[in-house]
Amino acid sequence: MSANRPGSGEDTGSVKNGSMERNSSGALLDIRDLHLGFRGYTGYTKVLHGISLSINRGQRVALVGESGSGKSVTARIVLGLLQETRTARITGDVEFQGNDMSSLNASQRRALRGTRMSMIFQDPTSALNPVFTIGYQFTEVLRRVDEKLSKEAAYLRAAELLHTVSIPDPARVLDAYSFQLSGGMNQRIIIAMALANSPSLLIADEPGTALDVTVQAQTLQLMHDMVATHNTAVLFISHNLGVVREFADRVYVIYRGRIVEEGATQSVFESPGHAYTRALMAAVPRVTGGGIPDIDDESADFHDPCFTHDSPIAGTES
Amino acid sequence: MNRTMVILFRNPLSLLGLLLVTLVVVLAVFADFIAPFPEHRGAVVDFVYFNKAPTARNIMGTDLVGRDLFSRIIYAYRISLILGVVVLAIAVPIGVIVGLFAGYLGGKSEFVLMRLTDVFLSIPPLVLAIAMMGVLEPTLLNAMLAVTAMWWPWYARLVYNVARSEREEGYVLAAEVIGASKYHIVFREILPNCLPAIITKMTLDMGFVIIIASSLSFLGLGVQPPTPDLGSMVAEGARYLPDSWWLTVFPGLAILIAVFGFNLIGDALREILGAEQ
Amino acid sequence: MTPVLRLLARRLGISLIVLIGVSMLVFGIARVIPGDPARIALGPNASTEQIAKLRASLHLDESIFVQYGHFIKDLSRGDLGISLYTNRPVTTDIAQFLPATLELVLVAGVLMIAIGLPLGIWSARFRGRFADHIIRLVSLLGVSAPSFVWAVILMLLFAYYLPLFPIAGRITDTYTIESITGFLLIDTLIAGNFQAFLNAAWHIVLPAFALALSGIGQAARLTRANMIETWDKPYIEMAQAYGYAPARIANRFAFKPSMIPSLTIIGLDFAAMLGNAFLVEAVFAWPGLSRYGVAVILRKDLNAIIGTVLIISAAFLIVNLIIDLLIAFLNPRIRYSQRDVK
Amino acid sequence: MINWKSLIAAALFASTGTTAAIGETVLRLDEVAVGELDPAKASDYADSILMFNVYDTLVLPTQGGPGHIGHLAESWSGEGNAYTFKLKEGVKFQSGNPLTADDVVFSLDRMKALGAGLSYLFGVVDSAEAVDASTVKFNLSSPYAPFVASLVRLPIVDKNAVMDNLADGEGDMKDWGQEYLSANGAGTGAYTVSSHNPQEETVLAKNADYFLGVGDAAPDTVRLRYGLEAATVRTLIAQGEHDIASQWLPPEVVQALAKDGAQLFTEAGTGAFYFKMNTTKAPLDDANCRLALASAFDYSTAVKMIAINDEISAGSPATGAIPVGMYGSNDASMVIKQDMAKAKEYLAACKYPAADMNIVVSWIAEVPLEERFALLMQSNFTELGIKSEIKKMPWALFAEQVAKPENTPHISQLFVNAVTGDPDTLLYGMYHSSTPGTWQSPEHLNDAQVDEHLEAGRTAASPEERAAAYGKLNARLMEIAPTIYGFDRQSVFAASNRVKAPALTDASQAFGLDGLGFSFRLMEMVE
Repeated sequence: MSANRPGSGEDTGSVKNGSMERNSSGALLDIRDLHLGFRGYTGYTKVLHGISLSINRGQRVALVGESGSGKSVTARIVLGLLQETRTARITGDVEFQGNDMSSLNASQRRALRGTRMSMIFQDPTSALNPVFTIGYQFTEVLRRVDEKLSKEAAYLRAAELLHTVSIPDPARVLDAYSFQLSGGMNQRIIIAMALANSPSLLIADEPGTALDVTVQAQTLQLMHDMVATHNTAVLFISHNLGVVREFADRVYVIYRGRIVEEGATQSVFESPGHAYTRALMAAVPRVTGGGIPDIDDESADFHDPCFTHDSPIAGTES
Repeated sequence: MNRTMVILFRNPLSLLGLLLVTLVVVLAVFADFIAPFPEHRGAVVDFVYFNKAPTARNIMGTDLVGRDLFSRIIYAYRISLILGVVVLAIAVPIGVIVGLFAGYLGGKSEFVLMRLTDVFLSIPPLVLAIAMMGVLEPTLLNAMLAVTAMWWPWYARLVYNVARSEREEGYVLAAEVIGASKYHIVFREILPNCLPAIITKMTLDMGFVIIIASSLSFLGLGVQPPTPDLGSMVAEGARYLPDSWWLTVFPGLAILIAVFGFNLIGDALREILGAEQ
Repeated sequence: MTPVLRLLARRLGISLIVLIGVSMLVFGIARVIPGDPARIALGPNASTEQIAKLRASLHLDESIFVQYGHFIKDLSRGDLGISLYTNRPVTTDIAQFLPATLELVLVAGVLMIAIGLPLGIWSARFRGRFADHIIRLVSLLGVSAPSFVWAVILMLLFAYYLPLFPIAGRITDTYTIESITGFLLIDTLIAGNFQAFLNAAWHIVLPAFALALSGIGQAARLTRANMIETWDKPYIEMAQAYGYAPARIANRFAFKPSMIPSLTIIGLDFAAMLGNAFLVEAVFAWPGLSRYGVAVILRKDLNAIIGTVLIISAAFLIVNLIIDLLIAFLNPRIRYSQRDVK
Repeated sequence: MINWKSLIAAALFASTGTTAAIGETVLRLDEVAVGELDPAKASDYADSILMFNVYDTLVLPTQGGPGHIGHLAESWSGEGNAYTFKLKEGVKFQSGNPLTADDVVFSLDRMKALGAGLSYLFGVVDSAEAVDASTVKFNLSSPYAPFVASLVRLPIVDKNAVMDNLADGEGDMKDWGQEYLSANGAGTGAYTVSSHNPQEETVLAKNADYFLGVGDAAPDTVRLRYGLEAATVRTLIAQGEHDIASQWLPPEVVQALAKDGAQLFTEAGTGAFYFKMNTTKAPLDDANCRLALASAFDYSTAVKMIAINDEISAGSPATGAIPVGMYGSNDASMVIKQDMAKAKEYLAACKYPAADMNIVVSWIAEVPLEERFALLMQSNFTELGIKSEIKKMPWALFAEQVAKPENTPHISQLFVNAVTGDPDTLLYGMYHSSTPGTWQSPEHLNDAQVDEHLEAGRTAASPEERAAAYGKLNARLMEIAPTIYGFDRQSVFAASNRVKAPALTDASQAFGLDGLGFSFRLMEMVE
């Protein structure tokens, strides 16, 4: 199968076929033909039109797209959060560690979260509860796996984990509240928390976008190292191709609820097949060499992907 | 505004609110045509039909001097609405001006104005009104005055909080930079941003004013007979429980219906205007 | 905890200023009462000399500023003067009536929190579902009627038609309970008379509910609104992503941050009950300060009016102070903030 | 459905089981707040009940007839300017102190010094002196026929007990024991004060050492509660938790209670319900206008409004200024009636045009029934083409405002009774020109003929002369109509069937003095 299939509206079917053909037996997470829609006052809105995606153990996979393309909802379906929203209609298969998520009930899905899979959010400071200490929140996370863990033991373990993310004074940090700490510090805490229970899958939704650029770079580097030591697979969600290039092994490009391109990071970046991918890449200053490039916050929305393409890509159906 | 109306009409609860308020307003405005016994709003005695339970002639029964309770409740609505409108029409501008200046100007005037507001807010609202009515002659006008006195500080506080945060906002700073006058900034820049909150609060307060005013007259400190007033009707009727239940139950329900209506609308407005911000 | 101490000091200072303001306000109000309080006090048959004497002893002939000075001087000695209505020191009257009112208000406050908050949490958790609609409707109804209407309705239903509860008083008068705290619910327990305790509790049910209903509604609405606002915060999604049980997320991770903005208003509602007690006490013949307050206002009993309003305002300020401290306790941002703690 | 209700009720009531000693009887009644315990300040009904039970007086009215009998006094003699009383032997105060003439002197001095309550009754008494330990002499400044009658309002106070408990005050007598007596009893009465809260409740207990003895059936404990709502009283009586309601219960509530089987107590005839017109204020300074209003008033409806049932009513039709049965009153058949034709005639003769009038009709906030009279009056006046407005006034404010003619409303509604049972105490205070501006005299009447008849009534020696004087007074008061004489008042009390009160049910045992029927020692508990 070719990684760089030229994308077009009619081609989405073949993308799907391509995923279907792939042998999924070794995959940690396997998503096939995922559809999502919302019932609302104004009718039914389709958001995902058959997404297929696969992550192997320890693999770092990026899902790239502009905001509103459906990447965040995909992440939430994987976590099993959207399934609890009554207005959402989800069809298709999501298989995690060989279990079909749709065959699990809400509490079984919940049991996976925080233990076998965890998530990192965009803004570390607001993702931490402002009225509980870091220590409280951290020990709660540790107790997700071992309910009988004593307070002292949990505390020590938390301090230990904070140490591994290069936090120099874990005791002080554990007693602090998120608003007393810097964004970078909070991001480290979040990374430590997310990996505390050695999950097999980590979903990182635009991690650190709210942070200072250099801090973001540092924490991404940290995350990179940490998942390597824990052998944790990552679903990395971003609109920033520069970051993706540094981080991911494999890239899926999502546009308006469809995967328009997929492949190894290297090959996608070298020869982007789909017009949308090219447009995305044009929006990012190209970098060469090590280090994380500057972030350009400018959205890809400014560049109509159809600009270089004659047949319009099907938009959101209503 | 159109969108607001659409949402108001679509939600069954706010629709109910609109319905109730419309009912109350129509009853009050057209009382002369709707009331079966319009003259019963005043001093009329009819000892043929006194203290009677509801019948076809008097659907809510008659009071102790034979007046039709339904007619009196309708006229009482009129008094309540007038009182509510007048109180808000006086209290809101006062509170808004105090709050705007305290919030925007800061400094000494902020300290003085807000401590003054605090003083008023430190007396439980009803207690202040009761104390004032104790001093004043119990008339409709004085009841309005007493309720107004306890009402403006809430608006001062509300607007003050908004104004204080707006003071730091970009558009206000920009206006200052281009040399706009203080009055321009306060009334043209800051005030419009407080408006949704004020309007929502006013709708909800219409109900609360009715509650407070009826509480005053319940204690005998409000509007005086023979002028019909819901609070004094409940108080008067409460003496004759449980035998003459209609004397209290209907005026009590009348208060509930009117206030509930205003609250439903206020709630809906809060959601809509709050969401727009 | 220094910021908390600083907060406390600041709030105390403000409360004191406010209390002085309140005293000036009520003093002013009380002095413009039409009619001669001395004549009212002495009754219809008093002679001119007697009235002149009383006027002199009340300093009624001096300027209002001098009068206020006398008032503050007496007040600092804990002397609020003699009630012209009961012929007893106002402080004695207040000491006698205040506990009954506080007991009623406190029980109503407990009901408000014990019922209102869970309703609000539930409503938020099941947002948009049937339970939510019902709770919203009921809590809106609760705030849509003055407490005297609820008092009358509750009395009619549960004391007349279903005679389950007594219609008046604090305790059946066959019990003689020594007054230690003035709170019957406590005094009966101190006396070790559990029957009397049950009896007192049985008497307080209807008045407390009548007083609490609008507070319950208000607390439920407020809790719901703030919970829903909190619900959209990233840290709640994070808690969900970590797989905590929904009930735990609601009751712990969402509840505590939601409570902080709610508390101020709940505190105000609680304090408003001090005023609404006027209405409920009248219906249930509850021998509290509010009934006394109405009586003295109707009789233009200056000292008693000033004393009553001052005491209620002081109670109001204390409640707000406690609420502020509670917020500081719940909200680490205030506890650890280095600057403006307002 | 009934079952679960009664189950819950039973469960709840079980927890309230009475802890009172078995066999102890409790009488519960109510009055309007406040109960003034200091006997020198007693003036209204609640105060009188307290006074007559905690204290005793030298004389009491004869039950069921005219005249007075000795009570603390063994005998008395005198007329004109001096009276001498011989005290009974062996009477002891509740403190154990013996009653002496000094106590009587002290009681009068205290009454006059405080100048509160009904002390004005003793304005003509210059002094009292103790002739010996058991003899006391009163010196009057002028002859005063109703003097003996007025002594029913001179409760005798325990001098030693008071002197031991003086609180801060100016002069030798400091506060005259006001603080002490406002919370404690110091009398010889049949009941002692167990606790007293002027707003809430006074608890009285039987005095086993009472000098006349107290019957076993008389209540052991009396709980006089203040300020209960009518609806509360109504339910408490129905539920068997209250015994005697105050007379201020609205007639509908008394009716409802009577229908449920409550008995009715009555106390008749020393007072009347008056609509008093301010004779100094236009247009009521013109007698024709007053007569017009008086003729327009619908007397028969007013009486109907206060009827409890066919037999018992809170009043009977008025025949004139003086209630039927008193000196100078008209015969019960000469009922005053509404006469619109005459009213119009009078109105035409009045110097003010009807169109310009706006009559302010006040009513006392504490007596809700008055509002209905005000409404009745308003509708009667409207029929006559006169505009009027209704003004509710709390009692205290009313008493203060009537001090000045210009502040006094056009029409004030008052229930006035003869506090000693003698017409002098009813009429002198209301109509004599020397006593304007008290709560009794919002007419501010100044009429030489009226003054003359009033003086004659109080100084005349024989009952016949007095009757003649009051007869003339009655005629004159009808002619100039300072007052609309509403109805002759009778107090009606709804009561449970657990109590018997002969003085309130049997005319031959009635005292003819307000409040005295509530001598608890004469009541019997049936249980």
